[in-house]
Amino acid sequence: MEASTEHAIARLTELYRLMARIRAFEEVALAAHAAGELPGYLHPSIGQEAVAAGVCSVLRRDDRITSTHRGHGHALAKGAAVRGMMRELFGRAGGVCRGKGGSMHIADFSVGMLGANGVVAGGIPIAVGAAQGLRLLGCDAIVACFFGDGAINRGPFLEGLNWAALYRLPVLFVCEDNAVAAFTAACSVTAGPGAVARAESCGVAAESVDGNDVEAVAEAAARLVARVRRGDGPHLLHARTYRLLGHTSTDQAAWRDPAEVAAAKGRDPIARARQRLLAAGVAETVLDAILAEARAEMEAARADALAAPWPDAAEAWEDVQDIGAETMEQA
Amino acid sequence: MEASTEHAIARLTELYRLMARIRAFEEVALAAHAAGELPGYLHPSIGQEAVAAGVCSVLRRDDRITSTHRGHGHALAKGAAVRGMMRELFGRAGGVCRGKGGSMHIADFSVGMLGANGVVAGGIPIAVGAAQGLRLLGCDAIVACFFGDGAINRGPFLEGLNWAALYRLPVLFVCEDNAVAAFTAACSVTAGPGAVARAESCGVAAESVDGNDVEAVAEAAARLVARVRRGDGPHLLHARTYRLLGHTSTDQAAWRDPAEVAAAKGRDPIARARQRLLAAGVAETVLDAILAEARAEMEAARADALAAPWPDAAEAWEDVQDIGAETMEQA
Amino acid sequence: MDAALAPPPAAVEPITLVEATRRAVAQEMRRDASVWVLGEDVARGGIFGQYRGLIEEFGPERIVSTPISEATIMGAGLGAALVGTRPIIEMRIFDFALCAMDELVNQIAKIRYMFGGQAKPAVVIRAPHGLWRSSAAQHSQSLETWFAHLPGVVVAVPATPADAAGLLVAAIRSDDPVLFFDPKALFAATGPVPSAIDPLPFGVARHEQWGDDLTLVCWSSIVPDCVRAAEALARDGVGVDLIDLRTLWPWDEAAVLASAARTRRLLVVHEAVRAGGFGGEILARVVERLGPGALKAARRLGAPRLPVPFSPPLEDAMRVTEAKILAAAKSLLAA
Amino acid sequence: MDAALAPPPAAVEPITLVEATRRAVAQEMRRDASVWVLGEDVARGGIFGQYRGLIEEFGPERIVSTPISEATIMGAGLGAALVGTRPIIEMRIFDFALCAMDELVNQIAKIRYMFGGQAKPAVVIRAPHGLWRSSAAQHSQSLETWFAHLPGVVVAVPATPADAAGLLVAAIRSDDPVLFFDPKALFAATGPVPSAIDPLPFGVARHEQWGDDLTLVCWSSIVPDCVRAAEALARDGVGVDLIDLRTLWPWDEAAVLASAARTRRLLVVHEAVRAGGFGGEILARVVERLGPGALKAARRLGAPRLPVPFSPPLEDAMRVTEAKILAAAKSLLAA
Ligand SMILES: Cc1ncc(C[n+]2csc(CCOP(=O)(O)OP(=O)(O)O)c2C)c(N)n1
Ligand SMILES: Cc1ncc(C[n+]2csc(CCOP(=O)(O)OP(=O)(O)O)c2C)c(N)n1
Ligand SMILES: [Mg+2]
Ligand SMILES: [Mg+2]
Repeated sequence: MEASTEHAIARLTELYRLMARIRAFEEVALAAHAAGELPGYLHPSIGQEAVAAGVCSVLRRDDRITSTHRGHGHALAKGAAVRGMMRELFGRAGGVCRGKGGSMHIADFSVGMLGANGVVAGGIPIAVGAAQGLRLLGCDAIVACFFGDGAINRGPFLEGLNWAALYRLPVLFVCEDNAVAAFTAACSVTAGPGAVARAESCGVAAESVDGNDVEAVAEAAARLVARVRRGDGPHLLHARTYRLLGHTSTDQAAWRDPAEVAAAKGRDPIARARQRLLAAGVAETVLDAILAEARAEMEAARADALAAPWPDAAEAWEDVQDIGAETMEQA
Repeated sequence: MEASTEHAIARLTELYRLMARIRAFEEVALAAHAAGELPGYLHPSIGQEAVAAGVCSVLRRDDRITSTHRGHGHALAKGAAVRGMMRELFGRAGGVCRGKGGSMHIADFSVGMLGANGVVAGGIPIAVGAAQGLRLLGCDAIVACFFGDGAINRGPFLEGLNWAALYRLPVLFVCEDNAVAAFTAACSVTAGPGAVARAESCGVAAESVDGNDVEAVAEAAARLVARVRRGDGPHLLHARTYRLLGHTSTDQAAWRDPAEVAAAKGRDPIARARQRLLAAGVAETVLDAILAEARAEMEAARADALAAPWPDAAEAWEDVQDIGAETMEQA
Repeated sequence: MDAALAPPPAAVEPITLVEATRRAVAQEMRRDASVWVLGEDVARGGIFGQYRGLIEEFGPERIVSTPISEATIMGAGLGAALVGTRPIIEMRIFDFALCAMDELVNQIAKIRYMFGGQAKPAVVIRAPHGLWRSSAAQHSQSLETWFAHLPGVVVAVPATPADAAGLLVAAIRSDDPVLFFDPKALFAATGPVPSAIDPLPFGVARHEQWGDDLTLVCWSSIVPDCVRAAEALARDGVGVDLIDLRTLWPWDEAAVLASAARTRRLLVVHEAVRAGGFGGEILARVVERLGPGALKAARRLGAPRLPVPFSPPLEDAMRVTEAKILAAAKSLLAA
Repeated sequence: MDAALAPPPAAVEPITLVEATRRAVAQEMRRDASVWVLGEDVARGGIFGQYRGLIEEFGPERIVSTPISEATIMGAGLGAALVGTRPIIEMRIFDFALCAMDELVNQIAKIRYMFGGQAKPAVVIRAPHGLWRSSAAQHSQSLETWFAHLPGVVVAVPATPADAAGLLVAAIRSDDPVLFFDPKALFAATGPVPSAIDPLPFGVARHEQWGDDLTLVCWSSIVPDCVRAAEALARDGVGVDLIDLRTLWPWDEAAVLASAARTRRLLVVHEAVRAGGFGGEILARVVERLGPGALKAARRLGAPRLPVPFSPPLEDAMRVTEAKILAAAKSLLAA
């Protein structure tokens, strides 16, 4: 076996592991949600793991990302701590955001994950500003900015892309096109040819990729990140994927065309990576072990979160602001 | 002389008159401002008259327009009453907005002029909604939506164009590209190829025109309006023009390149129309009379405004809302 | 009305608040072909079911599912009103209206005035607001006070199915722009609603309960908590004059003044942050009108000045509760 | 400090408020390379000259003229703060910040909290506000109350060159997001400003004048009118305790309570609309803290609930003036 092939297999195996961990994290979290163990609701990204994994696998630790309401995968792929994330979803002490954010506001600044966002397209202006700040500080880190196909119909998409192109900022925009925005087919609310054309019209070079092919995503991202880092200005990667589940943990997505969903399941990014690894001679047992480990890691995180204490009520009064913060006694 | 030529000359003469009236209106208003006769400040459109005149000349009275902070020309071209407008600029009783709006908020709903706007791009969502409302009412009127080159960097531009294309609304977007946004060269804040490409990327058919050639503007607008009216969906007309004066009546625009301004003066839309009319055999005296009449009309309006009473203080409490309006006595 | 002369009440099944608003919209859309709805996912009924089934009856030209373009949802609603239609602008949840504040504040609220009365911005802006099951900081805000402070708009803050339905009908028929704050936490609350929904007047409070010892003023999601607290106080022999304002602008100053003059003790309760909240306006107005000497005690209860946290114990810590209302009432009664 | 020990005051030429803020920005940009400015037309000095000449000294990477993209100006400022810079976000005039309210309210104000303290949104948002020479409804608003009601932000409302400079320096150095409301109408007002500008603490009011008969609380553009009214009252022998709050959040509750307890008469004056304005908060707080019995009279003076009209006589009719302040003070003194 050639070294380069070996390397490619090792790399794909790692991507497989990362995708498996993302999926296991969400499956376990969904089970916990269904069991009433965690408050609120979740936005699962099951079926879209290849985008998060492929893009983040080519980033440096000091690169930054901004994410969406559907951000578990981005956070995990950027290296956020699993237990801290799971505790956050459970609203427990030790959550990465001290229980104040929950699923929709996952962030881990220690690994450059600048936060999920409850507002569609909310991360775009933040991402371009982060890139501008990094340049001002003389740092060659870049920013990857994730958003959905629904976000390209909000004003900040235009503003942010124009801005990034104007100042030639080191941003990789990643449009995660899962064919749907909440409960509405994306094509029914988006006119014109889509994200790539819109980006180019604002001076941002753009290309599309099969977002369910993790190797293709990683390859394209690596190429674009290299350009972005060397100062060629922002680029956009449009990744076509599919959201296999409903909009939130409480949406059974009964309104979706079952044939469409079934077809999409046939393009499952994890299954595809697995097929490729099997074809390349990796043993089924190795791959099964990866799945089992991922599952075990996440079940352990669930058990940890469930056993963790609730945050102290007084903590609600912390992290508001330095000046002019009210105290619990005032309440 | 052929009938069609005669007709073309008559038509261009009318456009010449309209442009002359717009220019005279603004020159007189600027003189009044300099003389301290009117409060606040003005945004003159001198040099851009061909866009307002050309587009509005092909609209029906029941068509609607939305305008910008630089809206005198649009209002006049759509048929707003001169005296009511001038009184509005002066803040006097009988102003078309009762003195409450001033120059930046000129509106005359009786002729379909749905208002100037103090917010850049503020008219875009309003225009698309007006078109949607008209269709719901079964009316075949269309909406022309004016905005500057600076507005294409604000989010509502993207949102409004996508929206209009999606619902195939009867809107003609008119980007008045005067090469400058306030005090900043437009090209220095706009990335990519510009308004036409951005429109097309949102599914809106678009074309450019020499915005200082009033016949070219009218011809293009007529063509696009016909398409818009017959249900072909929104179109965008990108009119390249030039703002000959400063951003406001108090800006001497000393920062502009004098050579650029001089060159632009050579492309003055009124002078160009005049050259063409002279070449077609129209007598200089006829054209001079048009200018003199325009001037006289506007000077009369100025005198009328200056002589008009101020609105009564109590009127400040009117037109707020029907329910829950405070009264002057409460103050 | 003399009870003897009143027609026998129609047997009305209690329905949920969300269903009450759905019926109000349907009734008005049947009555007036210029009424229509625009917002994300409204064709599938809205995310709370406020529009369930309406697409079947009224079609996609009047139940318009839109792109995620809040600025344009808001601004297009205005434009459509300017040509004579009556749009219901659905904001999904209030917090997203913050993506459309130029359109709401600079355009909708001011257009009639700026243009000297030419414009008729007859829009209803529906904005489900407030705390709702660990939705965290960006999906839980109560900023109704902002709009009471904003000239040009009416602010409705109903708390019962009947009030929501009646105020929504009034809002749709009104030529003024109405901010209609659906109380998210009470969407599932039930109550009787007449089958023909009459418009309720704005600015007329509802007396939930009469009493002589304490005036309690409240609105929106917190009303049921206030009712429970008042019932608890009643068991202790304390008579609470419980006023649900129902609309914040205009608000029923006369009812509050009359009550406070009688009880001489005023408590204003709202779910929103206390600092800078509308409770301050009410308290200040009562003091201005009656004079400080007319009162024995007055205070407000609202949320501390914190973003809304996700974790239930944190959310509970900052939430206004029956217990806190009781404690505040008792401290007032002791003064 | 003991006057005898104080260094002799440096001879300071009076400068305008706009120049004072320009010097504050320049001083901080020299001190800290991570401070920068973004906004429309700032490279040419800003539309009021707040940044005049700074492009020459600091270059286009730190004085960044931007597209007309308020949402992104605001949001990019936040993003740049998250990686450790200190942006000054110039909004040109406050009203345009309404195009960026998601970024301000949902993101900047909440990000530190939502992320459990990980984010440091160290931005200054400069928003010249208020009435200014017939600028009409979309260019004249005073909505500072909104932000006092918004958890997560500091609100500065200076009225003098020295206060503007000192608060701006403090704002730039603060890790909190600061809404800095430049008083448009006072940009040309002059006053002494030290050549080395020290940060002023937030939440500490300035006593413009001491007196025992009436507490007058105010801030921002209206302060000079209050000073003139107080001087007129002094000529009638009435001692006004005149307090310029300087910051609205935090606000100097202690100073107001102490003064009101002493004078027993409270007048709060603001240019903003009275209904729902911050005057209500102050009055309510004083009543809650001191008890209604501690006061003889209390009231607020603010604008009527109207959009701002263009025509001077209409604008004058709704504007808070020295005469109206005097009349309000006299009615209070008579109570
Ligand atoms: C500004 C705004 N409007 C509406 C919503 C409600 N919402 C949450 S997710 C979502 C759909 C987003 O679609 P897309 O961007 O394609 O992301 P996806 O959910 O498909 O990952 C909507 C409408 C929101 N969060 N923010
Ligand atoms: C949202 C918003 N931001 C900033 C301004 C201030 N402003 C007024 S006009 C103008 C320039 C507009 O440029 P453009 O759209 O090209 O129109 P032009 O002035 O050239 O006619 C600016 C920045 C505004 N009115 N609205
Ligand atoms: Mg999507
Ligand atoms: Mg321009």
